[in-house]
Amino acid sequence: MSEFRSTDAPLTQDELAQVIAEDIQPGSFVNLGIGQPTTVSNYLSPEKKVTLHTENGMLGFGPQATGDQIDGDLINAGKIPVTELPGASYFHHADSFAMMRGGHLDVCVLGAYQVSAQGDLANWSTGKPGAIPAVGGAMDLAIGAKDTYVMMDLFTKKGDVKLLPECTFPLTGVGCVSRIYSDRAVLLLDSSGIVKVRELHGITLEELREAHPEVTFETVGA
Amino acid sequence: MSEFRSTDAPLTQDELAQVIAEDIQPGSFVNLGIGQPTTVSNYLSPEKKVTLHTENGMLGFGPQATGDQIDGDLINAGKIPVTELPGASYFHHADSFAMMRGGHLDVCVLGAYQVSAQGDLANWSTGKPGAIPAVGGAMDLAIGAKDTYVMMDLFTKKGDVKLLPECTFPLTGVGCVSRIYSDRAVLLLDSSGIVKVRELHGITLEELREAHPEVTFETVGA
Amino acid sequence: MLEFVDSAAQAVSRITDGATVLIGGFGNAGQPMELIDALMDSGATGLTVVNNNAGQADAGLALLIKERRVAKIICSFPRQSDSWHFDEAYRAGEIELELVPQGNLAERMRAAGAGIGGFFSPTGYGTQLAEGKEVREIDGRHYVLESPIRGDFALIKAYAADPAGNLVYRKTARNFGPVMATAAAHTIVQVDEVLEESLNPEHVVTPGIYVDTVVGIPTESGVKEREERAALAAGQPKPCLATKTAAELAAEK
Amino acid sequence: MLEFVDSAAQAVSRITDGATVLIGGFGNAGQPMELIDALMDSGATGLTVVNNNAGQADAGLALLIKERRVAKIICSFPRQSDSWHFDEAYRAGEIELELVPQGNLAERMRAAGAGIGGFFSPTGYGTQLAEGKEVREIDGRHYVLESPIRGDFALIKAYAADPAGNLVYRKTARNFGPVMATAAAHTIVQVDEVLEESLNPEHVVTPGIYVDTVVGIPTESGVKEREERAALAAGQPKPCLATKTAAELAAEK
Repeated sequence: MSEFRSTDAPLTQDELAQVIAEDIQPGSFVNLGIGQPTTVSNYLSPEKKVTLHTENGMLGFGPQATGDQIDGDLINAGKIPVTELPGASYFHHADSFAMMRGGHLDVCVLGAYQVSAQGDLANWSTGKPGAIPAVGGAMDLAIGAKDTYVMMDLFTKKGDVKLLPECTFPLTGVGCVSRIYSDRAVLLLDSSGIVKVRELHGITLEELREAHPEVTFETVGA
Repeated sequence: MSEFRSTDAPLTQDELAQVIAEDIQPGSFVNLGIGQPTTVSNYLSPEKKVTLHTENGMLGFGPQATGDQIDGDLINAGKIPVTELPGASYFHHADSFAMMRGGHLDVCVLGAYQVSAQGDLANWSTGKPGAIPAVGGAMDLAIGAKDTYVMMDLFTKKGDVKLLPECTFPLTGVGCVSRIYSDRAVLLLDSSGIVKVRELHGITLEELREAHPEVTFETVGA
Repeated sequence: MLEFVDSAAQAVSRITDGATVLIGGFGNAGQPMELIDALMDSGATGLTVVNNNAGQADAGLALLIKERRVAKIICSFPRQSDSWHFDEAYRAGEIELELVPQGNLAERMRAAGAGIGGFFSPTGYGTQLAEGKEVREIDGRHYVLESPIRGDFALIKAYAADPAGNLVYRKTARNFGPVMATAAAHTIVQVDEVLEESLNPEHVVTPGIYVDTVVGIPTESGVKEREERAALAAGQPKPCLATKTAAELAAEK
Repeated sequence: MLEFVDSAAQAVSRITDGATVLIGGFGNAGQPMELIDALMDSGATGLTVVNNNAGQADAGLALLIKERRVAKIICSFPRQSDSWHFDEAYRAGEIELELVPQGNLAERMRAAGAGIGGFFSPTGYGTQLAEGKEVREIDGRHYVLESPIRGDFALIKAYAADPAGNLVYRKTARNFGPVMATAAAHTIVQVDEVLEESLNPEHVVTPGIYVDTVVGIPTESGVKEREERAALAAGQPKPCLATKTAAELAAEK
């Protein structure tokens, strides 16, 4: 675990993806959630030999397919045509989710609506009355990997906090998130509920505490 | 279900195997237990397209291998080298027993120490004190197939009955046997405990009843 | 007993009103579109459908829902940008929805096929989707008791079937097919290729014991497969093979 | 992280006293004999071993038991005509035995690998082997609650491994290998062929994610495989292919 560090400006989405990619260990098996987490793959150097898993039944897929590469039978969990890398393998849905549920993936990177200080995750439903529910593989992904990282903005567009003492949206998983990678802070979570601050970008520790008065923060190494 | 019939002489082992083979429907998937049940395959005509399952992970094996056919990686549950037939498939142990437990096999033919009138089976242990227990796949086989047939002599070599109101040996499975094919009688069992007599060979109904005073028999169609 | 039929209509002809039908596919990959269309034409109604989604746009399962032929759907992700027929039926209270996390959906069908009466899954513990279900702590982890999902029929798409009914699939179109084949009393398969020769027994994904009805229907999968084989025969790499990782492509930009 | 090592001794060097070791094989097929011999030489003791049997004759697992290096064995069929070392240790009360029906043994390891906390199995209900276990009636059928079996290590034999650690097996030597690979924290595999090229992704049986250590060790399996490939290349049938069914052979006699 590295030392606490801080910079003056928030991370861009690309910088954030790069920070996550650097934290992924060589030889890891990783599932990148649909949307922003997918961009992490842009920074996983081939030398690291990281293998990507997609829950619809494949290990070792490559970048999005283009032109003649496009094959309707080869898609990722976001239903986007992808490519095959050497060393890939195909398997069925029960085997694929057994792989996740059994703790064989090293890291899963997911988006979030809210995360609690104890690592509860809310990312599948805002609980809006009348909304049609849809969960997909979110709950399986949340609890499956050895480490679940959340990639998100620290605040909503309206400026509301997304890190809370308790989630107010319906939960996806309990105590499953071990790290939050956000534009303004990289935070380490555990069951103690005390949030370890590893990085701050364009926000001070005081400002972080002020924005989250009900959450206890400590810097890494403190 | 055919009419009740009787003959004067007990069936030989080969005749018994033939009776069972004739009762197996075309296109069936069948597991033949180690030992005597294996001989049923000698009477399954190729036109019937019966596929044999072995619990160590194969559908569609052929006769015992001889000469150059012998391959140490191709054995049946009795650890005997066998051959491959066109249309065969290999799968792992969990998939193989899922296939059995899930009720996908049509018929399983097993030997027995004892069978109860309700179809309880005892075929893995005589319960002798100090004996080393060993069960293998017996309990999985007993309860897995759509129909479990027992192939045995009606009496022990000492002349004791093997069909009982309750088994005295440790059970392999509860209420799992639907038919007993024996040298002297073909019997149909169900949860009622009333044993339907389909065939008698070298024994009369009166003699059968006399030998099994605690079991209720009715002839088929009666 | 295994049968090979000539048309999708024949293949689905046994499906009666009120049946539970497992339908394969994830996105378009592995969707047995021609079988679903035939089910539509068959008139069967009051169905319970198990699928990952609840139909998209104006095709396949979406049309079955539009025509109110589906009384209940068990799925993980019904709401999509183009799931308007489901959305309308759901809002009108004219379709019952059982929402199941995707992995539990697959495992519950696997349990049905494998003769498992129920299993403790960690997925969904502490969430709305576990409400009312039995929970248990085992070795310090929390689990929810999940029950098998059985089908009267499965409609799946594989790539090829051999004379014994053994199946192979193509890439991620494999998805729910092998599991659904084990979980249904009668499995109906559409394949691009009906083979005269046996498959290599080492390569069989779904053994013929799980297959009841096979119909050959050419689709885009066959076109892609032939392109791939032609490339390989010419000593070229598979068309779908990436030559660079995402990082290498990003670095070039 | 995946490693390829040069000897069986290196492959098993991480195994420490008291470890739970899942050992593949059914009969001699799929038995990782060279890895077991190396485990013997390593001196590791106080082991819990999971295997279908409890060793045969004077080789492999039987020798580990003879030397009292196995504190506990979990298996389905310990008693065989040549299981004298187990028999002696068991009668002397020097080895603990957990007897498990073969299908439950496989499924309990599958559960461990699949993150299932427990499952209701119909196998063994109403028998001695279910005594003391939770039972439940579900939809009119009786089940016994079974728990996962995890390994610290798995020792298995596959046929070939590619650079990503993907495995294929050979015929019925597949047996417990794929399940044990998923159930162990560290999976050690001996293969006849260490490939330089990737396996066809459609044919992979055990994906590399389940594989930690690979060692290439030529065995009789490789001899048989090369004979088979030579026959096929010459346009002949596989040597193991039956030309007649048992009934046809019996009729000839």
